[in-house]
Amino acid sequence: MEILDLGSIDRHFIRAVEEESGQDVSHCYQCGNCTAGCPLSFAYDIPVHQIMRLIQLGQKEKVLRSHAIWLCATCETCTTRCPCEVDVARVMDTLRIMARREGTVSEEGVRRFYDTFLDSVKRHGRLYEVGLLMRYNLLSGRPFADADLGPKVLGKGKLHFLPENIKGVEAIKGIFDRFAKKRGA
Amino acid sequence: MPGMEGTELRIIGFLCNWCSYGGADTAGVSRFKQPTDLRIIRVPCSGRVDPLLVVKAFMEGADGVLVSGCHPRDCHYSEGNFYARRRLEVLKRFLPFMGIEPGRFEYTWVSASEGARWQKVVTDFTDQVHALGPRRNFGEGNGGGDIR
Amino acid sequence: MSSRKVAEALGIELVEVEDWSCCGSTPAHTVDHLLYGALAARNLAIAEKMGLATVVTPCPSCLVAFKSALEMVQDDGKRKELNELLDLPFQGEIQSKSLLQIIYEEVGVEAVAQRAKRPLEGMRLAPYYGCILTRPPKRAQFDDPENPITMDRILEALGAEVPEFPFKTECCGAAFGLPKRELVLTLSAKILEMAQEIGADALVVACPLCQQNLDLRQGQITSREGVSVDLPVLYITQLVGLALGFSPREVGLDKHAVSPNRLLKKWEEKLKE
Amino acid sequence: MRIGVFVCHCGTNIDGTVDSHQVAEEAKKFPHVVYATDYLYTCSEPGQQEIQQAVGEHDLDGVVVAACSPRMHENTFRRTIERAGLNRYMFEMANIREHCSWIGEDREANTHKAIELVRMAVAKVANHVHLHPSYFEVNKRVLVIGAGVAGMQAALDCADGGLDVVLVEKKSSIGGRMAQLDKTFPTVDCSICILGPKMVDVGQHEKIKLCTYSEIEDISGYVGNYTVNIRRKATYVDWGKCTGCGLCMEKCPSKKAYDYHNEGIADTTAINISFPQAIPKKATIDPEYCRQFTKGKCGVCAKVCPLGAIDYEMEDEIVAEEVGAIIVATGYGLLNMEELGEYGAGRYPDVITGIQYERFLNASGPTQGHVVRPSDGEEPKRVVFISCAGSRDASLDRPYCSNFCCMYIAKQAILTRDHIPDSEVYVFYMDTRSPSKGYEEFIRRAQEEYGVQYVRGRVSRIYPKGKRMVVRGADTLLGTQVEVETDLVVLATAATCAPEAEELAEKLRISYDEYGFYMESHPKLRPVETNTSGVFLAGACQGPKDIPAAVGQGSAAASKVLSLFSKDQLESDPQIAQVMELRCVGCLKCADTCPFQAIEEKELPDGRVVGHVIETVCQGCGLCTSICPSGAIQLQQCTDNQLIAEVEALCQAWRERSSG
Ligand SMILES: Cc1cc2nc3c(=O)[nH]c(=O)nc-3n(C[C@H](O)[C@H](O)[C@H](O)COP(=O)(O)OP(=O)(O)OC[C@H]3O[C@@H](n4cnc5c(N)ncnc54)[C@H](O)[C@@H]3O)c2cc1C
Ligand SMILES: Cc1cc2nc3c(=O)[nH]c(=O)nc-3n(C[C@H](O)[C@H](O)[C@H](O)COP(=O)(O)OP(=O)(O)OC[C@H]3O[C@@H](n4cnc5c(N)ncnc54)[C@H](O)[C@@H]3O)c2cc1C
Ligand code: SF4
Ligand code: SF4
Ligand code: SF4
Ligand code: SF4
Ligand code: SF4
Ligand code: SF4
Ligand code: SF4
Ligand code: SF4
Repeated sequence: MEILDLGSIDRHFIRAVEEESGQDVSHCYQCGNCTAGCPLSFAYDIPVHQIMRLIQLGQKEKVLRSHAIWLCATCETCTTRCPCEVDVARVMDTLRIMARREGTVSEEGVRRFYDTFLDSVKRHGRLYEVGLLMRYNLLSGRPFADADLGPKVLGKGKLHFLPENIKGVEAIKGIFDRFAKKRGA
Repeated sequence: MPGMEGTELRIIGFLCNWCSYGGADTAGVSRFKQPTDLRIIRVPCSGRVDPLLVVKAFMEGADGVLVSGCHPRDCHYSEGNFYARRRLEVLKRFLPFMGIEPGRFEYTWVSASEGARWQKVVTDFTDQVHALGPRRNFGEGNGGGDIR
Repeated sequence: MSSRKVAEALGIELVEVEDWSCCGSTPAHTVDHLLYGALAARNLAIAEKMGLATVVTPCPSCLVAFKSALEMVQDDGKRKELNELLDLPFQGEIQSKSLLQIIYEEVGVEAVAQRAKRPLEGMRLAPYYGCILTRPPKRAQFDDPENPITMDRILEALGAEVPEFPFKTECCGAAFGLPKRELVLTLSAKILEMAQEIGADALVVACPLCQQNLDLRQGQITSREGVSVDLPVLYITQLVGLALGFSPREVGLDKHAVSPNRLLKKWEEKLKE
Repeated sequence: MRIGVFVCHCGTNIDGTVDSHQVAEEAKKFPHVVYATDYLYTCSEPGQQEIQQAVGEHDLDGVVVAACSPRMHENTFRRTIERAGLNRYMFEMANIREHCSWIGEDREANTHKAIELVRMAVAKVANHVHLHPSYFEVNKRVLVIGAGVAGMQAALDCADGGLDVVLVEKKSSIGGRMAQLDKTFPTVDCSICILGPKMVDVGQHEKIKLCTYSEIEDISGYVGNYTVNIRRKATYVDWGKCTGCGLCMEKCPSKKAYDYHNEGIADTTAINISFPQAIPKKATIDPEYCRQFTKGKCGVCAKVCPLGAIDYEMEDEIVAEEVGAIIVATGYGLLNMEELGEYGAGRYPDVITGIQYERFLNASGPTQGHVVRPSDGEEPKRVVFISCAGSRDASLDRPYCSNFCCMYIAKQAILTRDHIPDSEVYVFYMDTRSPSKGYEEFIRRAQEEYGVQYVRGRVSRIYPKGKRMVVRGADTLLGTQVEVETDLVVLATAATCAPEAEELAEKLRISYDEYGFYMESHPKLRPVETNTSGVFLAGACQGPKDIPAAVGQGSAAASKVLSLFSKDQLESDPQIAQVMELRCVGCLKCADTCPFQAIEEKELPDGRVVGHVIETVCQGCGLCTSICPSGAIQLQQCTDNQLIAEVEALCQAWRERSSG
């Protein structure tokens, strides 16, 4: 096991997480309740209380490259039960945003799904479900995933086949454009 | 001594000995950093604070006056803080007629254990007074300029 | 749409927000909280302009988005940022609730029960609230975060049998259906299994995403997780609708992947008694 | 006036962010100041000697010390100048530590502030006059409120020291929480075996007047002379006649009354003696359950009682007692476990509290010491303990540690393994807290000798699975989620303040912290005193603590009372109100305002009516001073002139500042 150099604490990272999430990470006393309750713990590479610990120790790389932050379902269990009132789910959310910015996303699939989803909102104003399914599957190179669901879903009139654009599609685009400008992209 | 001119305003606080003065001590013992503007006068009970004393402080040039006592049911003298509240409420309504913005005067409760609360009270009140800025008409030396 | 019919029958007037757009749910807040807020705020701003007092949504994810936007707008700085992105300014003078909350708080359990023409007798139902409808309590401001009871009370009042269901708020895998299907299967399997273990005839949900995960994927769960699950997953509004006298088709029960026919049959028999 | 100013460095506590030397130099320029200096540690012996010396050399008649809070050292320095021959009230402190050096980092601003604070203090001293205490008689009886182990110890020590004691206890028997416990850590000796004899001593002590099933109605007076009204609640049994034979309990048909002593794990009868070792051993009727009260008919106990002790018409009675000092020992409460929703506490019968578990373990408890699962009465084979249930939990507004639960968990874990040798015991903990003598060794023994599994991590959720419960937690040492199926879960619920602690504090005029625990006068140096003279604290009412600490405080409080009463007369504080009769217009607004009824009407020889302050009754709050329309009644040491002098000195400084 590698030796962690405690001189490597990246205070700038700690401050950035605190500012963007509005949480004081020093409040966490490592009780493990978040990990205990997290329904996705079984899939995490780093349990969520250790994510918190790594932030306290300013270990930016380890945190932003973790898979865990992308497997979090924002279920709010950790936030609800944290005895120190840390909004852990919000911290996880912040880490995802930071990982995108830093280009250290470890779960491309999840990111791609989110992007495709948003793209659909941007294009049509609403979610165009079949389009989303197909585009996402195409992009992730598994065009027939969930094909078994097709008849179940389409036959029951659940998903819409043709995109249903809203009138305000321009307004939505406007939001995205102004947003892109504001964030300087 | 022009050192602090411009950065500090003139704020005076009357604190009851049992609760708020103790709370300010607790804040100190806990090293809770606060703005430096406030000067504290210790009184046995917030009920000892005669509204005229507050008026006097304003007349003499204070930019803000803070009175702090025990929590409503926690008064060392059973009910002194109720008297204080009643009288100081009246005062608060009266101050605007003297040309003093209501935000320059506050009456609050802080117990001896509430160091963190004291820090917040001082910081918020100081900010509030700073937002109003220094009082006009002050500086002539007699301080009575506000009262016509 | 079962919700609309049921709402009307309960005397709730629903007006569609003109030209509503998708709030972006989970994906948006992983990109940027401002964008997330703005997408939700657009709908709320339109509703405000229409003079509506409350925006009701059947989807807890949207609800969270709305509540987040409402939280942001309380902060002057954030309000400014939000409105920079919007065409129509958002004031934040509107509230947002789930349809369940409206039924529970504004119509009331008793009033619902009084209108019931065909009580849900003979049905043993496991209420599943999902993870974000009542949590975190500070934001949700509704029901209990650990042991929510609003659906329980409504179903009980309508004559159903509601056993203690320990997994009321466990997560079903949420939006991971596409990108991480195996996670949804694992999590949804646990919930379905627990419901079967306590002998429920059906799961009752208040969220379209939960409904999808738990209903559509039962085949996949059975083949991948090696547990056999076969449990209809119904919306609370559909059950209220049935009790109010709507036909199964009218409340959209024909649209589910797992057929509720067995449950319906049991119910009809009980009603005949 | 000739005033000397002494500015303290307090090592670097003050001088680190305040230029103490400059403060002293500036002080020399203030009116009346004839001498000013700075010193490293003013309260040290050489520091005090320097003051004494300066008083003589410079012929000072007033002294200002600029140092820490007057709440810390005002009395120290008053005594110092008294030794130098000054009147001890010719003194004032400027608080340049707590209110200055410790709260600001800007040395220039702090120094400046310190100078102004000193200037205010000087202006105030310039208006001081000599004050002289007077003396009054002390009523050498003591009231002890709460008869847990702390209150009992205090009562016994006072009584053995020759004082008359009135011991008031809310419950029908003395003993407190300790009477509910099975064994006690770290020696695992039987709780009632060591407490019982003490209870008997209290019950039989000729100097102790026991008032159980009683509460404090109100308190008036002041140190040395309190009047206390005690409400003796109706027991509906004439205790003068009842012998505690228990016949009524056997025959009472209402058998579902809530059993407080057993924490609800069993029921008791409407008429009951709370436990076999109760002192006094007398029966009490719980009207909430008694059929005579709820249905209007029954009367069985009245028929069976061989002594005719039952009295359904009995009413509460108020008795007045005169005492000179009060010891408060009202103990603690426990968190309502239903607040812990994620543990299903209150919903799942097999999730219980630590104190309920004590009753299961206890040989004289309802199960005769057989541990059983409440849901079906079977012996549990696995028991899980959860520590810090509601303690150290900011989300429940209870960030503090409950102090004794780590230890009693270890005790209960050991006892579980003793009672059920084939059981498996798990403890979820965050840290184990065991700082006293023999404690750490005790926790180690639980792990090493008794094989108790300690898992470092909090539990997030408990849910039922068939007949058992699943406990889901984390092992933070491994970094993994863990689950264990168990038969019984024991929650170490947080210690809270005693029920209605705040109300009692308000009657006593003592302070309490945000959690309702009573505030000691100084956390280190005056741990059993309060800021109200004559009122002392003992035991867990001041903060959660275990039995050794509670007993220690009981004795400490008793010794404080004994030393207070070692003098026949007490000195009264002369910092009280005084009427200038010439100015008084006799409106008696002051008398109406005074919360202590310390002002009476007085007729002067010329027939004029004026207000008159009763010296020993006045508490020095100053309400009268701020209400008096003619400024005739002045609180000594805090007169209008003195406060105005402070305000003016400060404003003068401000004006000088702005004019450069
Ligand atoms: C489950 C459990 C196990 C424990 N095991 C141990 C152990 O093994 N060893 C150990 O050292 N400690 C143990 N403790 C801690 C122990 O209980 C306390 O240290 C001790 O009881 C404190 O004594 P006390 O006299 O301060 O308070 P209490 O025992 O709480 O007594 C206070 C008394 O005051 C009375 N009272 C309250 N309010 C009023 C009022 N307004 N008027 C009149 N009377 C009032 C109460 O009825 C009570 O009789 C345990 C605690 C728990 C919860
Ligand atoms: C590094 C450190 C930091 C600490 N910080 C804190 C703190 O911040 N807060 C806190 O509450 N506690 C603190 N403590 C603990 C604190 O020091 C003790 O609680 C306290 O000193 C105990 O006081 P005492 O009077 O019992 O013993 P001591 O202070 O040890 O006094 C005993 C005295 O008896 C004398 N003596 C010994 N044997 C004899 C003999 N045979 N004949 C005559 N005289 C004898 C000794 O010379 C000594 O003067 C700290 C301790 C250490 C080591
Ligand atoms: S639950 Fe809260 S305090 Fe505990 S480890 Fe997680 S973040 Fe830290
Ligand atoms: S919000 Fe994310 S980290 Fe928190 S419990 Fe849910 S899945 Fe786990
Ligand atoms: S007098 Fe106060 S400030 Fe000075 S050394 Fe003593 S404790 Fe410190
Ligand atoms: S009330 Fe009568 S019967 Fe009951 S214990 Fe007392 S003496 Fe015995
Ligand atoms: S009168 Fe009340 S206490 Fe007496 S026996 Fe009947 S129910 Fe019991
Ligand atoms: S004593 Fe132990 S169990 Fe109790 S609150 Fe403190 S750390 Fe937690
Ligand atoms: S209020 Fe003042 S004037 Fe009136 S009686 Fe009291 S002392 Fe005299
Ligand atoms: S100072 Fe005045 S009001 Fe206060 S107790 Fe004394 S006489 Fe009464």
